[in-house]
Amino acid sequence: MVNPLLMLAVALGVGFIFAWLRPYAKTAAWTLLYGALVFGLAVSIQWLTHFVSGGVSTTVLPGGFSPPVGIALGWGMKEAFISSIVFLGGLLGSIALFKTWRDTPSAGPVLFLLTIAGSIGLIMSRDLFNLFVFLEITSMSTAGLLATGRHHEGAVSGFKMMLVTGLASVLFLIGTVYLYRITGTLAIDQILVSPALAGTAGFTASFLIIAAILVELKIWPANGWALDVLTSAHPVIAALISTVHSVAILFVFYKIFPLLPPDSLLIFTSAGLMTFVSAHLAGLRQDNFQRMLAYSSVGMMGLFVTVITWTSSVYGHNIPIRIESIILGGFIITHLLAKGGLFWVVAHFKDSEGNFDITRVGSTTLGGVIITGLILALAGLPPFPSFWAKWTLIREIAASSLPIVFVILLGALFEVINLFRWLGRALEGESHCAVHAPPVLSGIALFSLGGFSIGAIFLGWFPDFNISILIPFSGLIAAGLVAFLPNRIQISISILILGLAGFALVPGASGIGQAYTAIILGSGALMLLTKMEAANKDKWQLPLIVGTVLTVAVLGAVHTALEFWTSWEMMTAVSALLIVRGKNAKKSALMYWTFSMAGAFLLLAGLALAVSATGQTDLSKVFAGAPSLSIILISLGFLFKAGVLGVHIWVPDAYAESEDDSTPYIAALVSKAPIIGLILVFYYAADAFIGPFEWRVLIGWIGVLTAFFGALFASFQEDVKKLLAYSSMGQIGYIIAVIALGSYTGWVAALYLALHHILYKGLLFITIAGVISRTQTSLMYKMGGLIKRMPLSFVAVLMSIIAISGVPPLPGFGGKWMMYSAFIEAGWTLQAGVAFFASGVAFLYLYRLIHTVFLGMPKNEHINVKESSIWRLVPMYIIIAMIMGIATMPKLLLEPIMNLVQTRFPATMHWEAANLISSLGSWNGNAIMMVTMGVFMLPLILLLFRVRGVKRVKPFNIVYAAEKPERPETTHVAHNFFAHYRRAIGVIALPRATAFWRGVAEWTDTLGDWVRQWATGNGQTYAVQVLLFVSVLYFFMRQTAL
Amino acid sequence: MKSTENKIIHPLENAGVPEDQRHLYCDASPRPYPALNKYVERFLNWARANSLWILGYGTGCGAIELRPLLTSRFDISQYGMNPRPTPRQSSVFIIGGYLSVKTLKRVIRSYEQMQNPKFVVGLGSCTVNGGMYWDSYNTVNRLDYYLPVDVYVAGCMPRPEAIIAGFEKLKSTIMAGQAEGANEYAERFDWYKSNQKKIIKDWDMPDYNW
Amino acid sequence: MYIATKAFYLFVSIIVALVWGLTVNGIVRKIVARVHGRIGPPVWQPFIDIIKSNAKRSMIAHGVMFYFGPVFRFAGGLGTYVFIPAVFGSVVFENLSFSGDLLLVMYFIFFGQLGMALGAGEGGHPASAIAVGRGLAQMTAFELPFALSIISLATQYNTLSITDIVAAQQAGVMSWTVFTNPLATFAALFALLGMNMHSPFDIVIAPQEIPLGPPTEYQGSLLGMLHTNRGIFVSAKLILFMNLYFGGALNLPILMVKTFAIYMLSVVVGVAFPRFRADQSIRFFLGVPTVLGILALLIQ
Amino acid sequence: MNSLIKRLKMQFDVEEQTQRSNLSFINATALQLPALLTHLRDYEKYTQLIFLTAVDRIEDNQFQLTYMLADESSQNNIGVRVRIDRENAVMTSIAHLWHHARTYQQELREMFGIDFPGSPGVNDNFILEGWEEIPPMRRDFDTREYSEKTYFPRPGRSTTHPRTAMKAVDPDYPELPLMKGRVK
Repeated sequence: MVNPLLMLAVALGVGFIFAWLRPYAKTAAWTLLYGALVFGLAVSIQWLTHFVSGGVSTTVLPGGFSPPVGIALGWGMKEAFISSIVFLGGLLGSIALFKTWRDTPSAGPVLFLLTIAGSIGLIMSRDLFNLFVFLEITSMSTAGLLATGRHHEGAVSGFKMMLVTGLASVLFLIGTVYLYRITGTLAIDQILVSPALAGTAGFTASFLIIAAILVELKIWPANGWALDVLTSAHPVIAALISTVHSVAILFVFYKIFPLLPPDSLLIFTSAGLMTFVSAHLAGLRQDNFQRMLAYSSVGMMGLFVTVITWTSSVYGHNIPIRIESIILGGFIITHLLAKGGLFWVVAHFKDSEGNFDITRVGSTTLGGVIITGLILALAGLPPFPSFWAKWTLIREIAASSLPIVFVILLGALFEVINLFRWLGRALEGESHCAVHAPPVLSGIALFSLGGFSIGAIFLGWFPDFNISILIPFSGLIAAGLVAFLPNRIQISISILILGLAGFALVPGASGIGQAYTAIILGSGALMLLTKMEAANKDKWQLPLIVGTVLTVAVLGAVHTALEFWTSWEMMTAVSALLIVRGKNAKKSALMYWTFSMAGAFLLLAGLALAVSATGQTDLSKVFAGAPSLSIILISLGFLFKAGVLGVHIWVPDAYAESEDDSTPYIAALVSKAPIIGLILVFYYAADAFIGPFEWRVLIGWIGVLTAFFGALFASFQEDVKKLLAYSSMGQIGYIIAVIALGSYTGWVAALYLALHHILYKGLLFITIAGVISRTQTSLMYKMGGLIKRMPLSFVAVLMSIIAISGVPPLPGFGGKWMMYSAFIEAGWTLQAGVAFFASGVAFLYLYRLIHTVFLGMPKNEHINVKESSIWRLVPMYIIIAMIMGIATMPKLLLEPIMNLVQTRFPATMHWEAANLISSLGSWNGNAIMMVTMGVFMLPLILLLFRVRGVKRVKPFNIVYAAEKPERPETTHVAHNFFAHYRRAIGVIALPRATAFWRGVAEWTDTLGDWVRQWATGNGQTYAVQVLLFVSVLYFFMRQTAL
Repeated sequence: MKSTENKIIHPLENAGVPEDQRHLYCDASPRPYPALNKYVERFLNWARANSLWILGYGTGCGAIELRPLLTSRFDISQYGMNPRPTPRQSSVFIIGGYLSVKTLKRVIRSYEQMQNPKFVVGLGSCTVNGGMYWDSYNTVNRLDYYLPVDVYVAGCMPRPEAIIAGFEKLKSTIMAGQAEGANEYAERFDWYKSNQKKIIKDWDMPDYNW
Repeated sequence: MYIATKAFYLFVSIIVALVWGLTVNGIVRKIVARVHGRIGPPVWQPFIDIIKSNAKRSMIAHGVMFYFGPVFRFAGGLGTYVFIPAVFGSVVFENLSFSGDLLLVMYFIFFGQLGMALGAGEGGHPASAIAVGRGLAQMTAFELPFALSIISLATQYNTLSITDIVAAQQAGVMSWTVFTNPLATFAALFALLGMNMHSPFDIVIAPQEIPLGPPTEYQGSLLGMLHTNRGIFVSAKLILFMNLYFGGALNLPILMVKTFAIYMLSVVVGVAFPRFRADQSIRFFLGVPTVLGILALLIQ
Repeated sequence: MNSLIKRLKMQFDVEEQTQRSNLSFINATALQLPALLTHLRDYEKYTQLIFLTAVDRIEDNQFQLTYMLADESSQNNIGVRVRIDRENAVMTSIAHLWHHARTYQQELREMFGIDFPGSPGVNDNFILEGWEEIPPMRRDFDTREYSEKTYFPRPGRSTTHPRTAMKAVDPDYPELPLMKGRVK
């Protein structure tokens, strides 16, 4: 084993030699420099493996004397880990800086090495004064690094840094001196056990030391200086400060915070939380990417402080190593590689004037992938380490303190919104930006992040996680890898991937989940056929579609809470990416992301609460024993995702602005995710029906009101995709309401309705996408009379609107029949009335849809429009055949559903031959189909006798008050079709939810702006803030300590 | 009548319609429809005569005399007659008084949109010979040059009683199977059309308004 | 054999309903005329009108959907009728009511309306589209009190089967729904006013503002079919209301008396009030009738 | 009324001819007209244009235009008469003063052939559609001849002139020359 001290010595030594050697032997100097870093990394990793495999921590005594006479350096697993991080970050950073260093000779490399060496010292040292020395070293060297940037802001911010860290050093030194006076030693380990520490003097001295470290850790509000430093520094230097240096100081904090009594830990936790939330709140207002990253770094520090102090307050000094390594390790690795990677991205793409335009990142596909990955990693999405850290952290905190969970999730929500906003901007670049080389270094960082994570899974750190849940992820990558192939081969491979995934997932699932997975995969494959039509313009689309289908499907195959949460997050991320690929979809994708994430975090809180309350991992057991609060949170999460009334405002834009070919997957498949979620909750949760209040009834009301308002809003849309989006909202509302019924009939109806919704909404979106691609518009009043041009599409839309409206004989009626029966059986009569009203209002938009698009007057510009391509027609007519089949033989479909539901509720409906008997009435789908055919054929035959006398005329051959129509546009009644309805009851359809959420957004924005203004940019102000912060902190600490 | 059924129906030119709108109009010319079997036709004629639906197109001052017909004083509905607001469903076209060139254009359009069999009743002297406006620069003198008229009711204006008498006359004509104006219009289509086009200079409609 | 007998019974039943429906229409036209102080058309005028329409030699069609519109409409009327048991306990007039229940009938009414709306839409006349828009909007409004009333009935009788509901009212006049559940009955009768589209709720046909609305472009046999449907559909609606609220009928004469009496409600209101505007009509149904319906549910 | 005429005479070169206490006519020249009407509208409260009409003074080879204005507060009307050349019948548009004047000008354009350059839609069809003859309200247009030529007159028509008919009833009926050259 190499003596760890050597790393320090080599780094320092090489630093001096380098400066001397560089003028004479360039290659040798550089080799030495990188050699030192590689050496450090190798040594650290060697020690790390040693410790992981059971090695014992050692203490290194460089002077040969034990404390209090000599200095003691600690060397254990944590130290080895952090120093690996430091060297890795240093190595990657120095590679990123190589070109700059080579072109402009400066003290940069030396200072860089010095910073790293200082950081290593900070990590290892367990002596207060020694720590002070290293603090000074790193502080000087970073200030020097800032100055080497040779631009004004860098130097200024370096000065500010000196100002504040100088202040901190003074505090630290005073504290050290006093502690030495009281305890007679400088070694931390000895001070900690010293009885003198308990007195007021000991407390004050410890406080000063810790306050100094907190200032160095950039705790709000004493962090304005750090923001300026991280903003104005060269991005790689900023990365160094933000990751390597900060992590080292964090470790110092980790070492010395036990100096203070445990009951004061809550103050640190709160300070950390405030830093976390305020940083991300202020980050919302940033339009400079590097400054946003600076805020994000600061926020991360706050989170670290929170985590460290909180775990310590719960577990005392015996924090389980697994928890510590997953949470802290996960976050630190993410912080290093993802945040560092993003800083390097900035460095990579900065032009000669120092301007950074994030759209350049997305100019190549690889660049886009890298920034997407980094941002998702930073946002804590699977499969990246921070995801596991987040899950573990929230689960642990939820066990004791729910408010902290909410504060953390609030901050995290701000963060993910902010990150996604930037991602949207980055991905815009593909279309209108000169091509720039992708940032390879950040790519490596991303790759190693993923590697860490997968490695952790394989190491068995998550026993409640089955690797098959990551199938969507591999499917996405596989589909992405074949993106260069010709379109049809690519689609065939994608369908194959779906098939393979089905092969892997379906047998492992059970019950409703199994059916769900199979159906989602099947319909996804069917819809993929439509993509055969034309070559793909967007390379991302197909992989993302495959990913979306798979992530939605895998929800049915999960067994544990963690698996469920993982698939949920994957689905949210992938579908958001799918939406953001739309032409003008940036804003709507952000809205989708915001609401999805808010829902996801509610879900996370609920799941974490349930898991910690039950101590179980299995989803069924977790739900079964879940406290009602967690059930409420979980179902709220699902309701957010379902876009129920109140949080529906993302629905229309997300559907309308995503690419026409992507919408079917989002509308038909992704919308089913919350449904399966709700079903699972109510399936397993024994107590979900008896809460502190009738939560179930509330969800039922939300469901029917969503159905009603969805239909009402849909009636007033001009854009066909928005109309369909609101229609989906309405349909989901029915399903939610009947799920909430929690009865046999209700659940059979819910599954039946959900299945149908997949069928006809998929059919509608495929057909309408075909129409839009032919007519080049999605505004309905610009279409018209297309029945002559696209008769097959017309039939498809006709079928689906009959199915949606519930008019017999198509199977929609069965759903409606069971729904009303279920409502009436359960005594939810008013809800049934509202549902009926909603289904009446649905006629309005359905008629409008088919009339304004297909009937009425054809426009001159559409005179040569062709029928949709065969690749669309085939899936369309397969779906129609399925709809007709179900209409004739509903029993084939209903019997399996009823068997499934029978496992949860006692049956209240039964079959008598083809007749379905409920407690209220009966429904014979087969007979209805026959009778309808009969009564339809009778008049048809009568009329066919007269067909010879009929003259087929053209559109303008109409009675038009004896005039001839002026133009098709003025004759086609389409725009504002339900003006009278709006006048009659439109007042209840005013966009109140939109106004409310806009208000929330504005308030948040204003608050963020207010927080942002703390960082004035004035060094003196920062110094005052530090003093005030320390004083206030002291005041609070005294209150708790004494 | 049999021979006309097989007549080749040549597509109309529709020269008056702007080129980019021609595809919006049907360009077939009308054809006469033969009567059915004598006894069937007798029954159908009875029904036609007893269910006369009126297209009231108030072309002139005569239209004012139609109101008392519809209301309680004379109540035309007792004869099975009814006003219809659309030419598609009407069988009697009442030309209520003088016709200017401008209104004639609309009258022709409406007449052609009615379905065979259809009947025209000319009301007032103006439809007969132009009446007191006969020498005006825009009053049509003889309606029967433009549309096949079944019954004229003379007078300026004719009283409702006279109009009812005219309808009785029309009924008996229909029952006798002699009210074949629609077929006559189709057979002598070119003659009617040339008369119409002679006075309607800016013919901006299709040649036959289906 | 069974199917042949059933088909024959069905045929008889349909013819009876059709003839009765058209006759009622004729009688009503006569009555309205007398209220106006006119003599009015003969009672059999609807029949002549249908013959006349079918006697048109030429017809035009705007397209296949236009041609199918009346077919849908008539099929909707026929279907609605055949799913309702017309005479309680009668083999001939039981129709095909075993295929489904009240909800089926309620939704089958939409079948014809939707088809007709589509046909009218292809006709391309602006007034047709406007009228369909009005009609659908009004339908959403009057279906609400009707639905509330039906739900109230379903909870009252604990069944959705029309036959069972009729059976439950056979104990005497006081067991009729109109006496046992008057709120629901009145809500439904308001809805019936809307369904029958007499004034003041005739915003769809509205001859003076939008010439006839959906059937503007229809003529000849197509129109004849629409008129025929009017006969069967009126019968179906009235029989449904009779079954649900007025104790059903044990034989045809009772059926005729009851349906005629129910229809008179629309007629009386119709001759007394002028037409609403579209939005007024919608708001009317969402007012008092809906409140009645909700009360009927709450008081249950 | 008189004071108004006096004031007008001070500013414009006009002749006046008062018909009733609340109705006057003034003759103006075509050049003065826009200024005069603007003055009447903006300073004399004659804010309403009641009509604009023309008379064919074929004898003088002139058209006489009459612009009738009203002062709603005092219930006074004033008519401004302008004569323009019949051969080159062009007149300044007043559509910018009263929007509805465009309709009158469109009518005069169609019926008399008087052009109003710049008046919106002045050349659009007003009543006649596709008229190809000289404007029908010009007195040199012979409507009877046109009617007989165009409208297939029904033979056997007999006309009794009111004067002849009245003469038969009342011998004292005056023998005034009515419509010279028009009655046969």
